[in-house]
Amino acid sequence: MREIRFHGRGGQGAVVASEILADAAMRDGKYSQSFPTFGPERRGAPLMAFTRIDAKPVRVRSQIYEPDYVIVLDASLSQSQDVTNGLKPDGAVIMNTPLTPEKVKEAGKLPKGKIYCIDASSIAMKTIGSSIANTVVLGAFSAATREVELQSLFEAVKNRFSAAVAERNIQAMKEAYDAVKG
Amino acid sequence: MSKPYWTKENFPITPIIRNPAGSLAFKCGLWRTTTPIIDSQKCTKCGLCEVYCPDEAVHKSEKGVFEINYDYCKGCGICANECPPKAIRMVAEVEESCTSES
Amino acid sequence: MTVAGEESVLVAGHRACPGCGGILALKYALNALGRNMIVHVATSCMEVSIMGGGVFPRGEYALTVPSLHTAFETSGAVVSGMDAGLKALGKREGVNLVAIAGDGGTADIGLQTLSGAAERGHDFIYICYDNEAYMNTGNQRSGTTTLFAATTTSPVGAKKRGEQHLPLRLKKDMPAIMAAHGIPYVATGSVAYPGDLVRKVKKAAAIHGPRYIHIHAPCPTGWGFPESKTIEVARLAVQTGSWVLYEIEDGELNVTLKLPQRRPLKEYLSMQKRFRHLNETELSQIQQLVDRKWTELGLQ
Amino acid sequence: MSGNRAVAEAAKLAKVNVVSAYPITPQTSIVEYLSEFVANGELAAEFVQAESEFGAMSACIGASSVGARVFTATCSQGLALMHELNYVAAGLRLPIVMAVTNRQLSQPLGMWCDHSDAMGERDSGWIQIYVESCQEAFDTVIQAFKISEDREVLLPTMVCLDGFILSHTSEPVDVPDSQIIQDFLPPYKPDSEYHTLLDVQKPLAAGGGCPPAFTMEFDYKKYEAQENAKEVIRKVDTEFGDTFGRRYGLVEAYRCEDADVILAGMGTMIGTAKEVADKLRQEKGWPVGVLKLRSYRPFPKEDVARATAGSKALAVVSRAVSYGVGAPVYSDVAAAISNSGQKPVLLNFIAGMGGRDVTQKNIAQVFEQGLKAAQTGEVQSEIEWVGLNKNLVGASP
Repeated sequence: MREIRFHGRGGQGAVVASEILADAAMRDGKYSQSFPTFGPERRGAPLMAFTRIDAKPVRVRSQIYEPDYVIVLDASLSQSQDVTNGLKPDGAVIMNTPLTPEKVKEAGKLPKGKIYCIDASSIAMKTIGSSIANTVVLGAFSAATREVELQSLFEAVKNRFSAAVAERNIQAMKEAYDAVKG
Repeated sequence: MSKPYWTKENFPITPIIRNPAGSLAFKCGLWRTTTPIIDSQKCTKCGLCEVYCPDEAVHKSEKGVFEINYDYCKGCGICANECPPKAIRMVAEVEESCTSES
Repeated sequence: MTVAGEESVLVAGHRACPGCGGILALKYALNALGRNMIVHVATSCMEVSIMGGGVFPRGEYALTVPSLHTAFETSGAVVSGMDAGLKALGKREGVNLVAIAGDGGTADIGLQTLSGAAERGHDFIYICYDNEAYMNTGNQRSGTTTLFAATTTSPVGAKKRGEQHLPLRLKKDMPAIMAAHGIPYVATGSVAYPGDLVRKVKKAAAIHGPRYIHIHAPCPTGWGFPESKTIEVARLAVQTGSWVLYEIEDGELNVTLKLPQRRPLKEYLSMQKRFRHLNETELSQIQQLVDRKWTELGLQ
Repeated sequence: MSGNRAVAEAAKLAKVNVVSAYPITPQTSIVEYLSEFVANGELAAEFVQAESEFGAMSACIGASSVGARVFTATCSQGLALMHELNYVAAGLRLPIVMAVTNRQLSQPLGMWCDHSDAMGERDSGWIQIYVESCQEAFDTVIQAFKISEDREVLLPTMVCLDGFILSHTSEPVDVPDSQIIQDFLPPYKPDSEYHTLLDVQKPLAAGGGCPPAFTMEFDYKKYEAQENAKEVIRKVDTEFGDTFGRRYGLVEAYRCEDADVILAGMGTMIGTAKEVADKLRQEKGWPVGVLKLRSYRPFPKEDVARATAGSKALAVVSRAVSYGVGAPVYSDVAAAISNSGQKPVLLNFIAGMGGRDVTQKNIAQVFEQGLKAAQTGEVQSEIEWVGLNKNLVGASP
């Protein structure tokens, strides 16, 4: 089983991203589950969302304490929060930031795990016309981890949004995917 | 003693009474302690006794006179109080049977 | 002998007390509406009288129409549900939905569900019979108990003078509350004026939406007057100006009984034991409140 | 889709006539979805947003009493506010279906999951079914109408899903074709000769007073209907399984046949417990199993006794407290096996109160204590609060 934790702020689409990832995993022929931090949603406040992906039906209903991957939608969160808390030693972090992994590590906020950086906000602004980078980061996640097929993410996005919005998101995801794949 | 109303056959699963106007079987006139008697000589047939009767116990007969159904009259005396020509008098149950003058 | 006319809704053999004002209110209102009706009766004297525990053992049900009792404070919401249910099933046409409740079930505990039903615009007629206290439980004060009236929970003693609510006012003005909901029809009625009441009920029946009729219904037992005087007391309430007969149709106020002259309030109050402790000051305080109400209504 | 979405989709496909509800976290999105379905014409129903949960249940009773198929949803304070009317709905024998997104009751104020709210209604006469997954939530809402409307039952049903843990979790849900659901669940046909139906053509008085000479008989009839419900739940579940390929039962005994230690519980903790049981069997060879109590009212005494017949220790986990005595699910399980002749050691656990996560570690701890009890034949403490921060409250109570 793979457990993924999203860090974002209210309004940045972390919950939607966790659901799209779960949907895409199903399209890959796997089983999945996604859920938000349980509580009141307030715009701007830090929040988390979670996705579980497995080859067999997901039965566990407890929270995720030791994620395989952490996705950070807003790099500024790592200033105030221990976003890698509980991250498995061989786990990875996918972070939305214009900085390089080296710079991020220098800042000293991410002590463990492999780091993938993607300037998702810029891509989102350019391609989608908004700074909401939730889907963009998923494109990077696909490239970095191979846990989900990019095509399945596209299908999940098409299922979620109107055709025009989906098309722009798919463009952005493709760009992020290529950027990480290098 | 009359036979029980509810039996295993008709007892419902929730308190439902499938008996509209079933109250007609209930002779609430037995509650009465004073009895209205209509003096047909004084009666002007205005019908206010029927209008104001809380117990639906006053009705106009086919002959056009107002009659009291003592099965239902509880003896409140509103009819006597409201009767414009004072054609209704109230008598105590113990003194006079309700059927003696009607 | 005829006991139930073709269109009678309320029939003889009910268990209301002798001289009951509440059952008279029901007799006029329900019989005016005819039998295409579903009724919800809130817990009250009337519920007990027509479908209560004494009625059940021999099925002595005193209506000719379908009726439901659920609880004390539910009337507005239950008729909302009936309205929605009948609409959804395509059975709404031609059926009057009527809610019956006492003053406590309306102005106190049931106000929230009634307000909700009125605000949502459900199609129903609400009949409140007002005997100015909780009579079913033995005469405890309600929101519509008249100022200074003695009840078992607003007794007269060394330190209390009966029902005392501040600032001084006659009683909770339930019809005004309903009118403030902007519903199409609000009316007051009295059991002493059945012609006026029946006309209002029939008018209400021809309108759609929430309709509210508040009927003044004296209680001989609770108010302390002889059973034979129910109509007389009710009439005096109107003739002294203590209870005003009016209707508000689409926001338009129309006083349906204009008095050339009001009789002294004392004539009404002195007939009732609940007011026998009143002194001249208290009497004049009530009189002033009645006068103020008349001014507000644009009468004398 | 989320648990709430699954519930709303099921109500839509059940072609309910009336939905009356009042918003409360975490139930809200159920009524948002349903009002959306009504607004865009997907569901031909009347939606009444009442002025309170009290009004919502009153309106549900009104609608059901004129023959409508009725659905609502609430939880926590809202369910408590309905309390008076829940007894009325059951007493009038109205087949209303309600989703309960289980949430704690104030105080302390909180919006997180435990079963305190529904426990407060367990003796109201409603059927209560606790579900484990979003799929089961969907399937159970469909089943609930068929169970409630069965002539042998005619009682309302609560479909209980853990607040947030299920209501806000998204996972795959198979939504069958509308026509197949309609074949399985035909429109509600109230029988005016048998139960509450207000129809101007057939006047009757319903819900009026009843003196002591008759009241106990009506209570008995309700009790009898709950007993009947066991067989009806089984029958409906079998038919559902034949049609849709999914079956749940009154209880689900997971690896209980050869288990020395059985954990009994309700709701989402069951999924986690199954996972942990598998791990413990594989990694440590512990003979552990899980008993999911799906139908809590009626309580399937016979099924519980049968499923636990070979066990040495039975660890009951309640997500609710019965103050002054222990925990409700424990009491019911203990009563169920009291006359069965079997004598497993009974362990009483309280877990997951007010949103406290029921972790895999917690579950493993329960199994471990169960195993000790099975070996020694003794329990270490009369009641154990799992996951309690003992630093804050001192020693274990």
